[in-house]
Amino acid sequence: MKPDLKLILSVSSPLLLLIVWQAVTAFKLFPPEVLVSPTAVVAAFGEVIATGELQRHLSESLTRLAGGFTTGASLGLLFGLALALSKTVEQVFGPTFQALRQIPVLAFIPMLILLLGIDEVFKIVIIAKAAFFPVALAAYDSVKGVPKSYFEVSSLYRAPWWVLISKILIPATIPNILAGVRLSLTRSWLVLVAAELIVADSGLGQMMEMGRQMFRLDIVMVGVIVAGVIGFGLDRLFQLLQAHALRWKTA
Amino acid sequence: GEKPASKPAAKLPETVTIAAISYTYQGKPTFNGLSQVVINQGWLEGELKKKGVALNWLPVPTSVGGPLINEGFAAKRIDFAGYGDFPALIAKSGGVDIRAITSSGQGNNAYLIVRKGLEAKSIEDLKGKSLAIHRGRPWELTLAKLLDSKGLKLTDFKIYNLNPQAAYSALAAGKVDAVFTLSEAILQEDKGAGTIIWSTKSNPEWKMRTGLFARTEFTTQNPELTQTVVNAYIKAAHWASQPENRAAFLELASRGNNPTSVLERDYANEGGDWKDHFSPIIDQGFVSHFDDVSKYTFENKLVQKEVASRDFIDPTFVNKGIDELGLTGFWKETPVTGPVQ
Amino acid sequence: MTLKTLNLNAFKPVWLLGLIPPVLFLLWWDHEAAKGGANALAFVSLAQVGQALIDMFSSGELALSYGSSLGRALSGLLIGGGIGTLVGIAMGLSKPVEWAASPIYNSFRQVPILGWLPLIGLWFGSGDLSKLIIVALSAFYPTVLYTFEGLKQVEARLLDVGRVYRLNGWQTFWRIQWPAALPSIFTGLFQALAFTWISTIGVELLFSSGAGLGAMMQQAQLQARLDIVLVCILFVGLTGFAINFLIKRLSQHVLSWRSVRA
Amino acid sequence: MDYVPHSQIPGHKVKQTGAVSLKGIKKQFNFKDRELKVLSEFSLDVQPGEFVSIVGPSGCGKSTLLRLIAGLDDTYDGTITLDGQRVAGTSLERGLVFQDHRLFPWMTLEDNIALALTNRQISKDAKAKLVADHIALVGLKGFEKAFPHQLSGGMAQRAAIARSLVNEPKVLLLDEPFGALDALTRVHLQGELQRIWLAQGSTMIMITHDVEEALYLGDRVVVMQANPGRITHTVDVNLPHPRDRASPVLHRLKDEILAELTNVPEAPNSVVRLIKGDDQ
Amino acid sequence: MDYVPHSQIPGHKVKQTGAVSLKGIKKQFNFKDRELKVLSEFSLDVQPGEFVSIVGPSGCGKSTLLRLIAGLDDTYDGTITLDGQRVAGTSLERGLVFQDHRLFPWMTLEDNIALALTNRQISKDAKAKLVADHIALVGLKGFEKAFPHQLSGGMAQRAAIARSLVNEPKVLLLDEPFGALDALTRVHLQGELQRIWLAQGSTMIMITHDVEEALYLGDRVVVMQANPGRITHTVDVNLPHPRDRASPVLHRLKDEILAELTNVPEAPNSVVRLIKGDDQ
Ligand SMILES: Nc1ncnc2c1ncn2[C@@H]1O[C@H](COP(=O)(O)OP(=O)(O)OP(=O)(O)O)[C@@H](O)[C@H]1O
Ligand SMILES: Nc1ncnc2c1ncn2[C@@H]1O[C@H](COP(=O)(O)OP(=O)(O)OP(=O)(O)O)[C@@H](O)[C@H]1O
Ligand SMILES: O=[N+]([O-])[O-]
Ligand SMILES: [Mg+2]
Ligand SMILES: [Mg+2]
Repeated sequence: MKPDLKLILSVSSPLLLLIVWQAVTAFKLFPPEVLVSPTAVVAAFGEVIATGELQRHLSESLTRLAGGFTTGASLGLLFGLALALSKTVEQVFGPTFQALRQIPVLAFIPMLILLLGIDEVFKIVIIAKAAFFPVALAAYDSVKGVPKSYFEVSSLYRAPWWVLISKILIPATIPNILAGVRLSLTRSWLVLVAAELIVADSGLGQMMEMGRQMFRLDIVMVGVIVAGVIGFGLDRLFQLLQAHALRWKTA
Repeated sequence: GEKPASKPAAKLPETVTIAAISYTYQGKPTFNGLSQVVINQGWLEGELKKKGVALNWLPVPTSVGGPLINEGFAAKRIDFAGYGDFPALIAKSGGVDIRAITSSGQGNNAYLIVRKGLEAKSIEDLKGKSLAIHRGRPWELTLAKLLDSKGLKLTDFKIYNLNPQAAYSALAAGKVDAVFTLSEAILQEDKGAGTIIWSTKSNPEWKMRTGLFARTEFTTQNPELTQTVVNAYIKAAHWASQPENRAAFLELASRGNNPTSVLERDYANEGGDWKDHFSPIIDQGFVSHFDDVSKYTFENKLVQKEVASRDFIDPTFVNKGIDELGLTGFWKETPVTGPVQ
Repeated sequence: MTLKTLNLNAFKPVWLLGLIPPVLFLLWWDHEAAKGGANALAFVSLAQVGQALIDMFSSGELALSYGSSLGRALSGLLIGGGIGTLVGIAMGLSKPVEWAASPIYNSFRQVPILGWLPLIGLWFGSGDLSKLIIVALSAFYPTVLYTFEGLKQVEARLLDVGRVYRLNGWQTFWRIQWPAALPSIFTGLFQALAFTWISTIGVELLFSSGAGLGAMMQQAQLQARLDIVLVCILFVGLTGFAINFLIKRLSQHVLSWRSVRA
Repeated sequence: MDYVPHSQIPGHKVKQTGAVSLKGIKKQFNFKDRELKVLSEFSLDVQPGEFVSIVGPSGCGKSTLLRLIAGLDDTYDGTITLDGQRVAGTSLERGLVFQDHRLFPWMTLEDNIALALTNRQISKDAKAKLVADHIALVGLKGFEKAFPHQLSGGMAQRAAIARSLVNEPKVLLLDEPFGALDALTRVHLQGELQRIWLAQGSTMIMITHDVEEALYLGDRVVVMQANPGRITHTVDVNLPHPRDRASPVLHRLKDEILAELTNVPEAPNSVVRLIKGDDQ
Repeated sequence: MDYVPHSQIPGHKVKQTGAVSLKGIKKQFNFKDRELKVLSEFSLDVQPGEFVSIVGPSGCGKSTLLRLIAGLDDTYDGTITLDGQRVAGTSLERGLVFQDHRLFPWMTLEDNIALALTNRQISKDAKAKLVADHIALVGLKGFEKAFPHQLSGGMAQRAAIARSLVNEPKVLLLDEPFGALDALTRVHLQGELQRIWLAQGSTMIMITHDVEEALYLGDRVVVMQANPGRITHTVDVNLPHPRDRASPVLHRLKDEILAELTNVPEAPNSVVRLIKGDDQ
């Protein structure tokens, strides 16, 4: 019974959105120049696939995302844990961390260009920075909230730090950390696209920006949808991970 | 051109919205070029007020000005905009019905600046080297013309698509060999980041052109209001054209990205008179420039439809305004009269 | 402050440790700046930054831009965070809402803000309202996520107690689910804080120009005024730090019931 | 032994309601890939105002049983009724002291107890008075504002008892309520529980591992065995309340129950070999 | 009564190490605005290989004491030494069974127990064998893969006992280890604990509320009183192990201890008035 309703609801809500969208454009409630119709988007989709443009942009973006996001998120996890677990690390790096995580990486671009040039490394570093902070914060904040009693058991058996982290802290905080990872993915996408606007010839962001500059809102929408679908897919992956990590709750 | 015969609106709109590229100066937007003069003169606001119409200025930042204005036109949120040739043409080609109703003078210079220590005297010397340009921005056309004239192609260089901010950093850091950009290049040169080796001063006909554009629906429904707006811009141009106002105008302009010294140099050595910078007149040069832009963008698949100048340029308001204001012959250009070819 | 009120113990110098990284950074910075050449363009000297700070401060420009960015960030945080919490609650409490909303939420969340600009510009213009919407949106995503997660993680054994005492839906929520989810909700708030700052700066570049640190930074970059850029960065960072500190205090107060490591 | 109606026990007021009846209860858990039969054909009739003690080995299904009666779990076969009405969901008429205390960590002791009164239509002052009285009852005066993590194990357990008593349920289910208490506190609270039971005439079903306690308080002691959980023995205790702990009848019954409890086919063997230890 | 050295008790191997000494321990908690004195001038010397039982009222500071010895809390005055060395932090030499089981909810029973062996330099197989043996020891065979929420209260407690035994600490601290167990399981595990203690010669300090248990297992029973927590009485049990539970000596000592425990100036009064109840 229930899973059926789940399926129905989770399929029908996006579908409904699509129908509303199609209806709004069909009745020309908005000028077609700005709110393009789903059919126009499908056509544009066909166009950018046929020219191979989408594939090229997408593979560029995904490569950058993979490099930057994985580096940033894993370093963020380690740093967040260190910050939460070591008083010294917290005292020395805590304030800098809290200030730095609020500053858009985009503000550092001139300096980064000077240090890293304008090639791939630069883009990956920018994405890594964006991915780093949400995960670091999530790890830091949720480890800070782990009940003292868990630390006590671990200390009683003198679990070495890697056991403490892998067997106790991560399982205890996995929902919050994964939420951080999911946010960091969001932010990586955001910054990736922004970075591609500033310094790139290719990538989904560049495709969307050119689309906008050229007033091809159908192509912008293709970008929106592709980014949304890919992000959604990656996000689902994290949700599955989370369900797997939390199976002790329902098993 | 033939326009649908629609009746003038019985009722005047509540507001007239003009969008223009702007900068933030002391926390408030300062508009680029003549728009700020129009504001300062206050004439337009007063005229509109008499008719019970409010005047609304929409400041847009230079980096996203084109798309923002185009989207605003499409959404009928703006009625007039002072901006560049390229984005306006893109909007028109994309189905947004707008047209150019005045020119804003001779246009903007583009510059080619090479990094410090690079022994390059001309664009040919840069073959195989890295060149930064922000793709899709109006001055790309200027570059295309320059390359064309030398038998070069974009593929002869290692092109980096960088926005101006990033490009200047990269230039200073020596990460690119050259940047093709607007007058900020002078500033970069002053800072020691590089040397300017070419500019449109040698080829004024390749300058990027700007003008006042209007939503066609608005102009047909409110020809009188349109005329008032155009007249305001003509008056502003007239004011700016006075040699005694030169310093005042430069001071206004320096509130943007460039200090007066840079502006002075940007305006220097162009031959002709000071007032030539401000001529609102739509002449054949203006029309052929748009023909070129149209051709280039279409050939390079930047737009899907080629735009015919006759649909896109409407000199009637500016011609009438110059007449009304008694400024016939003040500027040297020969106005296009009758239908644009 | 009189000697009496000055509690010397409260001034244990451990917090000075926190100054090590910024000071080291500044030393390195000044060293780079002193190298001259290309470096001088990206690494302006600290003296120059100080001068810019004084100039911007005395002209009132800084206060104006800063005030407008701060106002935008805070109202975005308030609006986006508030609505986000409500949506997170709805998704966390009702399975059907979760099923219907989460595919949309999770895919919209992944769309780079840029993609929405044309639509938001169309619907809401390119003025302050649109800016506020984007900023609020950026605060909305993290708060939804963490509120939802927090509510989903509430232990069944505690909910059982509520059932035994026949708490109604509201009572169960207010007495059990909400407090149990609060730690997670605060994490969301901390995340949202950073997101609002980042989008505040970003959106000031993307919509109509006007007062704001983002616009100021953008223009300063074009003018190659790195000193101004740095002053802006400084204010963004310090303000974020300060707001973070306040929320931290609040959370420590509200979550004082937790028995966590000191 | 004949059953002595409660009304005949001096001092015991009996309500006409509070009859709990379990018929043919079957309950199983899906445990990994196999099914774990926890209760099988479990039937029990509890009279209004009766005090039933349940003893049985660890893991035989006692807590599971109380959860079913409390209405926390309705995935079972068979029927459970209260006064002839099928039990559906929880009800304020059926109180429960959980085996673990389950205090809310974010509420003070006071607030935790007041929670049970959330839906009681009495004045704020009356509530505060009830809460304060029950805190005093379990000997926690002075700890009203303490959070659970600031309480000792026994203190938390007492707080949980106070919470369940404060709203005077018709049927009170107690899962090892005194397990973590020292002898003195335990005796005291047994006395209090009995006093309250006598005065209110409520029905009580209490799980305990202390056979003496089961006999001291219960009208009846039910002995369970495991795999699957079932009743193997029932002992009626026909003595008036309060009882003399030293009564020879109680001693005899205790031996009887202990014999029943220790009468298990196989007890786990000593299988741990000690591999370390320098003196081996 | 004179103290009989352990070496004279048949079957008891005593290590030369494992002496725990507490001197002048003072411990207080900041509780709201006031200070709560929990332990005051607490001193106790435990011989290597001795089994000390501690009994005392709820909240008197027993668990706090074990936490200090385990090294989980070092904010106290006084000194605690193990074999003359000041105790600092936790150590694998000092094991502890918490009053609440503290199993990690995300680990299976097996993994929870294996956690204690993290730092043992033995082969994987040997670890697995040890874990399996200890699971069998506490009668939880078949539940190796169960998560804590799938265990009954007593089963979880047994798992916690297994976890503390598996790495054979020199000193084992037990906080009411058998509190949630039925009589049979309890007797069985008491026997196992004693067997392990005899074989390993480790030192044991056990908190219990069951005076019989304290006497059955302990070389010495320490009686505490509250406010502040202190030792008011010490009983040496000079009987060889394993003992006869029915021994008259034990019975006498039990009465002595119960008398001491119940000798409290003021017990909480019955203050709860019953405001509801239709039959009042
Ligand atoms: N973290 C804490 N903060 C404040 N007070 C505490 C804290 N932990 C314990 N206490 C107080 O210390 C006293 C002793 O607690 P402890 O847990 O040692 O008692 P206990 O003797 O083990 O009792 P029980 O037999 O009930 O487990 C209690 O009054 C308790 O309220
Ligand atoms: N959620 C669950 N999933 C799977 N098995 C469960 C679950 N809850 C309980 N069990 C199993 O049911 C059996 C009975 O558990 P229950 O808690 O009722 O025992 P109990 O009689 O209360 O024991 P104790 O005296 O130790 O508390 C146990 O074998 C336990 O493992
Ligand atoms: O740092 N970020 O701009 O995400
Ligand atoms: Mg149980
Ligand atoms: Mg205790």
